[in-house]
Amino acid sequence: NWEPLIFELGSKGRIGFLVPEPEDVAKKRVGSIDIPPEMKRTRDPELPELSEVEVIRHFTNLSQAAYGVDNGPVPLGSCTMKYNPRIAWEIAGDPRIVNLHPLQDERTVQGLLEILYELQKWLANITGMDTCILHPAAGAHGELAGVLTIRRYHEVKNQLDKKTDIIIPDSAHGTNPASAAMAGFRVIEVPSAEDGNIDMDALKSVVGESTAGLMITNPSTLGLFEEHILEIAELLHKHDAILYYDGANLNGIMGYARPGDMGFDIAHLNIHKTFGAPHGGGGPGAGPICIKDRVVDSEKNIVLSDLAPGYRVVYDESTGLYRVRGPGEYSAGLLKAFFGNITPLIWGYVYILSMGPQGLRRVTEHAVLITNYFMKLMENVKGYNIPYGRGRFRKHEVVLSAQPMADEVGVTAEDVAKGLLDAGFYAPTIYFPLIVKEALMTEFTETETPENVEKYAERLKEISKIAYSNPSEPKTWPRNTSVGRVDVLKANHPKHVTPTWRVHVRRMRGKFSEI
Amino acid sequence: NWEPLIFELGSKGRIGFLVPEPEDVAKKRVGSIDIPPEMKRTRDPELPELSEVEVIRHFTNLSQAAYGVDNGPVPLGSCTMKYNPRIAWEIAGDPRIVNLHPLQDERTVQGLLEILYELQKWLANITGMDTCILHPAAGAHGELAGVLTIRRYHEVKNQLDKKTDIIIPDSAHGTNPASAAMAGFRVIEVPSAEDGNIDMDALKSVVGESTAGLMITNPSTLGLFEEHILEIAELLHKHDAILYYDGANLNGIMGYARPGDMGFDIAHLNIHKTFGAPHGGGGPGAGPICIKDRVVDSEKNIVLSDLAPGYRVVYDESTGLYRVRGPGEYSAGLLKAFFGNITPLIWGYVYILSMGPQGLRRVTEHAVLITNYFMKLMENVKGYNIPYGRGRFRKHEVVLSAQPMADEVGVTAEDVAKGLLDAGFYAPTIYFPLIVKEALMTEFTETETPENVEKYAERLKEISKIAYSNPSEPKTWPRNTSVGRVDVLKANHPKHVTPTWRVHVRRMRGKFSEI
Amino acid sequence: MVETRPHPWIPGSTEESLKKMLDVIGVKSITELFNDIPREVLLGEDEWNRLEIGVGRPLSEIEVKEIVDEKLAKNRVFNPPPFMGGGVYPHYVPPIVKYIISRGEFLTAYTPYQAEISQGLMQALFEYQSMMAELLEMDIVNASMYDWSSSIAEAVLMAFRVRKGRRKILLPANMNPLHKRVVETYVKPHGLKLETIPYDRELGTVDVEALKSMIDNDTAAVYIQYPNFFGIVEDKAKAVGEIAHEKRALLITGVYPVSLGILKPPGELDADIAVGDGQSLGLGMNYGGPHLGIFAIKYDMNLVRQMPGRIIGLTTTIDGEDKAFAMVWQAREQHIRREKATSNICTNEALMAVAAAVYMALLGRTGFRRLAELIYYRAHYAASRISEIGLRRVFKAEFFNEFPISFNEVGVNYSVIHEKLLEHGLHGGLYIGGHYPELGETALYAFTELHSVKAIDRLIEVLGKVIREVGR
Amino acid sequence: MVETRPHPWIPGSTEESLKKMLDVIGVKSITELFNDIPREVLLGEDEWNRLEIGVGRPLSEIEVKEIVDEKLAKNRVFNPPPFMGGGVYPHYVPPIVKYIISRGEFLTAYTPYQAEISQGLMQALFEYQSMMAELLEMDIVNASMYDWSSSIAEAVLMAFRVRKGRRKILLPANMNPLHKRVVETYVKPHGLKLETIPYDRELGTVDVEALKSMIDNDTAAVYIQYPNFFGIVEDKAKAVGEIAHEKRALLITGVYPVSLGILKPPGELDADIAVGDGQSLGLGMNYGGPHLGIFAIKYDMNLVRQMPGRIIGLTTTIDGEDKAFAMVWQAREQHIRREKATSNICTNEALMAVAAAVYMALLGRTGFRRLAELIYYRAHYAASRISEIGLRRVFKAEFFNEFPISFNEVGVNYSVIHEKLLEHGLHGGLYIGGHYPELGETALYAFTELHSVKAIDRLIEVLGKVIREVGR
Repeated sequence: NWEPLIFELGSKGRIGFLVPEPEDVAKKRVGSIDIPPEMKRTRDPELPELSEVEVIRHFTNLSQAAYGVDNGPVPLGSCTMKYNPRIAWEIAGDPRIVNLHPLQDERTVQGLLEILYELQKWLANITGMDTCILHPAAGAHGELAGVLTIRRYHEVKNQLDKKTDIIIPDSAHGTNPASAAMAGFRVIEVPSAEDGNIDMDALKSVVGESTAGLMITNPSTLGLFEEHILEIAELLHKHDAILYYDGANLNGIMGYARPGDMGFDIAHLNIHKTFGAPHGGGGPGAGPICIKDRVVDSEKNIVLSDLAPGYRVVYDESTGLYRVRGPGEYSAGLLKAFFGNITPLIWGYVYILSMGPQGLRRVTEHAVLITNYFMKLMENVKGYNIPYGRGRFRKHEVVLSAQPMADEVGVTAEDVAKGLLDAGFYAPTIYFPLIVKEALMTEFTETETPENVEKYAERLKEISKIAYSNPSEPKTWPRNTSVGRVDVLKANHPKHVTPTWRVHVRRMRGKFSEI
Repeated sequence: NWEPLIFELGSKGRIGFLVPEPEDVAKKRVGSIDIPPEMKRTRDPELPELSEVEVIRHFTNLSQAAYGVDNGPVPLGSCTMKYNPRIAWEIAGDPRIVNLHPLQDERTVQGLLEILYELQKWLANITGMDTCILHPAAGAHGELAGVLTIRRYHEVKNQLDKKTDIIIPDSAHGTNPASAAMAGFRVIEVPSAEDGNIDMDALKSVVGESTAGLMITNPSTLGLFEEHILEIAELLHKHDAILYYDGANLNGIMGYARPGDMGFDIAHLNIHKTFGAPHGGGGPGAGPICIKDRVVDSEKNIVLSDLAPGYRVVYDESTGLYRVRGPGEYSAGLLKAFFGNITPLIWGYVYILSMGPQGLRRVTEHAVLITNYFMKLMENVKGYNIPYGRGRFRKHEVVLSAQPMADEVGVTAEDVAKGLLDAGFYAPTIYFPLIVKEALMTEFTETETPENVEKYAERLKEISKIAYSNPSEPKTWPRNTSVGRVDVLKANHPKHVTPTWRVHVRRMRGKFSEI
Repeated sequence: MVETRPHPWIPGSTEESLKKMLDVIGVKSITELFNDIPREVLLGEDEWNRLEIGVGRPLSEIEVKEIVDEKLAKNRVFNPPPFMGGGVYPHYVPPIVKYIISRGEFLTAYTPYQAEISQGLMQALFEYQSMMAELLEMDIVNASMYDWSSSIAEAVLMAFRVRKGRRKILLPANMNPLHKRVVETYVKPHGLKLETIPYDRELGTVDVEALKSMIDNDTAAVYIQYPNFFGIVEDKAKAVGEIAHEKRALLITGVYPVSLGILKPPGELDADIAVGDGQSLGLGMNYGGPHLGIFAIKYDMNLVRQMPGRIIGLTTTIDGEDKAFAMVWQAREQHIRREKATSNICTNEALMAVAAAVYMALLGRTGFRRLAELIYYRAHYAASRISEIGLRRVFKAEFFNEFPISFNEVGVNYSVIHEKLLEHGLHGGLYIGGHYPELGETALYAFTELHSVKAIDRLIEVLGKVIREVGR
Repeated sequence: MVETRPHPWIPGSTEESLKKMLDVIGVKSITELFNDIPREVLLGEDEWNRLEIGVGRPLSEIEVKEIVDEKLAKNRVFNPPPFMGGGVYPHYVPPIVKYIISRGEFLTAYTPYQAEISQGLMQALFEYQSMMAELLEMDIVNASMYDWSSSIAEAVLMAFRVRKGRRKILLPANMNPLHKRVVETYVKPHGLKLETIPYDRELGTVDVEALKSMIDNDTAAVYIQYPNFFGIVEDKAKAVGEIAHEKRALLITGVYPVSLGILKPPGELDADIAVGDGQSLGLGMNYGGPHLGIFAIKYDMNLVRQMPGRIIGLTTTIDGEDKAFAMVWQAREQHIRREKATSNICTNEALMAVAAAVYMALLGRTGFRRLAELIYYRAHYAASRISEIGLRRVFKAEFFNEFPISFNEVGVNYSVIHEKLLEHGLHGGLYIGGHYPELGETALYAFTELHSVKAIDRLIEVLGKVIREVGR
């Protein structure tokens, strides 16, 4: 069960891949390799030396000590870990996509461009926006695209010097303030009210001259729809601020309400959440942004989407060709070198094509249904409570708190998580949102079976029972995973922290005692 | 860890695959479905009802409780469980192969036919034969093709009435006698001598008028080259009998000696052994037969390969096309409806193409090297001995015996096998060949690492130590597998035997008490 | 050139490993290990290397792929796929099926000789057996034969063992002719008789009256295929079974499993043995293999003892605590009974059985009905449309997914039509005039879920055009 | 039409499950659960269903595949692949790489928030970090950025944090122009300066004298790319580093990892930060993404604290018995520090990092050298052959795998040449006269292990023919 590190495998001289020999005619013609000595590598990299079978065994074994949606429920709140349909995997792996160079002649990639063009249009309709740009590589990248657009907006309107603040609720995803900061804004936090909505008084007290924009996710990380959204939009627009929609939680309202209709100006989407693309252990993702064609400068005929960064596909009626348009004169620029993360975008395209509007609405309905089913099953279970929004239905997720258990017997959200692992489940997102103590932010999505949700709830109840009868036991969890509880403190301790094998080797030789 | 049966999963009404709705225009035109009532199914089959994610999770989980070469050594003797190179997997999965109908116009499958034609030729050169036929679907199927050819030989020569016997050594694979019997022959067994060769006196005493042929594998299942092979060939041919080569063990001599050169008339090969195609948990395989163009009837111009069953690819010089030729006038017929098992054949093609003659010879060298390395490591280990052929080098495999251990402390070959499973290894073939008591027939192949062979030997030594110090412990093995030791007696007991869920359900309802 | 570079598929081929192993063994070079091969047959390295094997030297993957790619470019993949069946059908393969059987734990495993470390594989095979049993309404299914044809052959041989002493089998003329050829090959060494039941020239069904006159107490079994080779729902199947059973002959039925979504399963027809091909269940066509021979029987110990092939059974661990799987009735197999084995089959089509299991699990209880209905509608839509271009079905009886079309009236050989279709990028049906000369210029056209109405319309359009061009 | 058939991707969409859940919740219909959405924005079902989303109705896989297949047929895959680089190169992807990242345990996992159940994923990422560190000879590598360009941008922002107060970065003119554009986008909101170091018009290398005159105490970092955008081995790299370090500016190097088989690794050039793209390490081109931003630093706590992205560290279990992995230095990330995070990056390119790990493991210690040599020979063979048809390389300095070819002497726009190549089934190099007007009609041609001598010969033949046809 103990899979060695790859550096501990193999043997001197072994190889896993046969590189072709250079053709004799090339060798003869070219002669010896003539790299200037200052730039010539003098020793081979200290990479492991494995045969092909050892490589496949190693990574096969590693994969068996990993866990995804293919293995069971992964109810990480706000991550929308839904099933990733394999039809999209097959299509995304088509050589007619994989083997395209991004700078290839546009006429030779018309099929792909047509797909991307349609996806832009569909996402615009889904969000109620006018223009979608598929460029950003992740949700946070989309946020950055969005806040840079906000920045450009105020810049083009010559008011950037006073528009210094982005307002963000205290329940927001961590990337929101980080993105705002990356775009050079000051971040103002507003608190949530007990009903889960933004505290409107607090909001009103901070919105003003200096407000460049507001970033919120709706439904919120509490799984609650922001009931004052129209009022908020009005308030923001009154101060010429841009309303930004964090699309991470779109799975809770798709087909029932659209950001564009609520007054949002810019929204990013997470293709790898709402639209079925896999998360790949942390990426790749795709974070398109969709924008209202709000007029920025009517004289120069500039609309908001002109300010956004990235490429977009346009249809050229005169030639009947799809074309890629790079960032124009007013655009914020580029966020990565090429068009976008095509693979997840193809997954999203296939997902939407498969579902149609009927299917997407149904997705939302069942995502919400299963959340409320779970919440109901967890009502009045000793040790847990469900803070905020009492009496309100949840949307895509629900946040439990293990605070009673933590307070009463010292069993924490982390312990609960480990107890779930032992039952063969992945844990919810824990300790988030920050406004809920001992939070267990849980999102099953519509692709989970009701049976698994029931088992999950049962296990949470069982954990509670164990916690109250034998509070020291949870501290020994997990026991059924490939390793026992991991020493994270040691992992971070300056004397031990080991980010690479190279550092490990030097530590073993006593070379890192100084750190 | 307990994966339910698929019948215990899912829920009423669920589906895993969306079948398209018939087009309205078709429905309108065709009207209602008009199956005669005698032939109309009246209730849906009692299949499980699962969503797509449940199906993928179920079979993913099942796969994690399976073990192949990708997981570690599988030293099943005579099975040649070598690494299956994924380049062949990629090519065999090419839509330009997968999507071909076997009765498609030959002109539309020229690429495939060219590949098969070349494979026929290469295999002929590898075996020293004249003609190869790729038709048989497995080794035993190839054997059947071979013995049917032997039968046809004697039939065409009008001597079938007296040519009733096929001689087979006692060390032979079990399929040999079964195949001979399927072709209507009587099976005569000859014993092995202490040096591992066939007992020549015994052989001479049975070869005679009634001898239709002799089937042997060389190297034998003892991993020993038959040293009298030329004498045997002469003896057989003197009696107008056909010498048949069981190619299961070709990996021990490829590039060093060829069946054709040894006097064999017919040979089958196992593409899924020698040539790198995967075993797939029991199949599919491919068992081509290769034949000397020995004259059968010089007047009618019949050679031996004309008698063989199956299709072959021929090259038509006049048109420049490859063509498939079905069984001719003298052929034994067809063994399956279509050409052959294309997927494993493609694996074999890619394997041979990758290796070239140099590579294939090297394969054999290293297969033999690692066998003898292992044998050396296991010499003089208490509890085991190595019967037959003392002092001789092994070829592709070596047969250990746990008889000393079994006799002295009651720990059997089966117990040893389970002890290997606990160390994360697959076991050797046990209790085979039948002439070795408590046999552990072990074949690592050239694709195993010397390090794993060393670990394997270490584990065998450790098992011996445990056996002698605590002989009851091995009976509790395995402990680290997904289940403990399986009750095979119960599995076969008439009151319990349960070959399908359907039978299980009826048993539960008490409906099978009679059996 | 002696290749000395370590090879990725031979971990021991490094200088270091080589030396270590040679030292331990106590020899100087590998060649010494071959000292027992008689000099007369020992191949010289140069001699061997000169043989035409591959391109004569080891190649990298990249080179291999370049070479193979060039060849495969000469194959032609049709879209829509050929309108061709005859026992192999272009069906949709869900990517999950391919994914699961690509997982190394299944792909690279051997037959599960060590039960405890192979439970997942055995459970998958048990589930294949079980789901196939439900589809067929039979009790016991083995974990695969090579293909449909060899399944019939094995069924016939089994029938002779079960009805010891009887020496005759009746096969219908409207079964797949290639299947028949295989049965002949298997049966011939045993000196047994195969007789052919004629078919009704108008309906295309088995001629029941003829059967009655042919069957006798020497008949071990009667085989019937449905849909039969002409695609026709054999509505005489039940009657055939009754006639067979009356004479204590076994009823062997061959089925196209997809049709069982709407056709009566063999179990309900009281079949003793059911055979067929799992090719349609997510396997692809693969130019004819690997496919999956289905083999099923009723729960009857007389049958069980004579059944060929491997069977996985449900049991428990020795301590009785966990469910577990094991191979059962192994005594029938050749490892133990050798020449007395019920068959020589050993390597089978296990991975294809796993594929079929995944496929059946995806379709589930209602999927087969939906799929069969879709195919029925498509094929009948096509049948209805051919009359518009002056063509006709050969037989009158109700069919499922394929039917022979007569081109006798067109006035040219079918090969001319076929040629023209190819020029238009379409691959038509299977010419069957060779196997059935009485039908003349006739081709068997098949339809599946991959032949949309759009594709059928195109076929009709092109066929019509071609007939107008070349017909009389 | 309201779709009521259960959907395979929504297990709860059966009548039974629906009823059970509604009952437990205590509502009559799902729509009640949306009662908090203001009526003004609540979409009617019909209104929504009328929107142009997909084809306006749910489709089966089979239909989806038909639709997509039709579109993809309009793409053109070149064989040999385009002779085109510019930061993305057509490299061979070993099937094992694709296989491993297709395994659901990796593919469908999230960021390993729960360490104990994600050890395999974390070990794979740790091994990526570690192998990349060896290739680069750097100490710490993060588990991925989006791509090369955003890695440079993050490196530049990091340099400003590390050298607080300094406000200038020097970027070479011979870096990838698209990368530069990205850096500008990231940097602009912070009011920082980017200045361009010119290149030597004859050699194509960085103009070191110009650099000396530009660098000052306000310079936070100098970036250098090698091989540079013109494919040239920047033999001034070491000198540039020394100049930078003299002014306490950081040295950021961008590398094409495959070249490191024969080129000096950034660590030996004393780079503080090394960036690049893992696209060449088994990822495919994918029309530009997903790729893999490489980001590495030396082990220096001043750098570590400011480094963006996720890092997996080796540790043990709490009982100290087993090796284990955990995310380290998470305090830098936005979940905890929010607006004070070192970056906003969260979702990254983890699966691509796993792919690169498999690739690096396959190639191993000697494979990179062999691959780089092969590519070197092929590119230099091509460079030598172009003179035969009257073309010339633009720059004189030694190059690795690509080089700009001047078509100024041919007398037509490069687009004419390009067009003719396309007609012959070849896709030529990248026109760079737009980014570098001073070079005129110039195209950057790249070569990899997928461009065999045979393919290069064909290119030369066709190019020669085209030039004869259209040239003056």
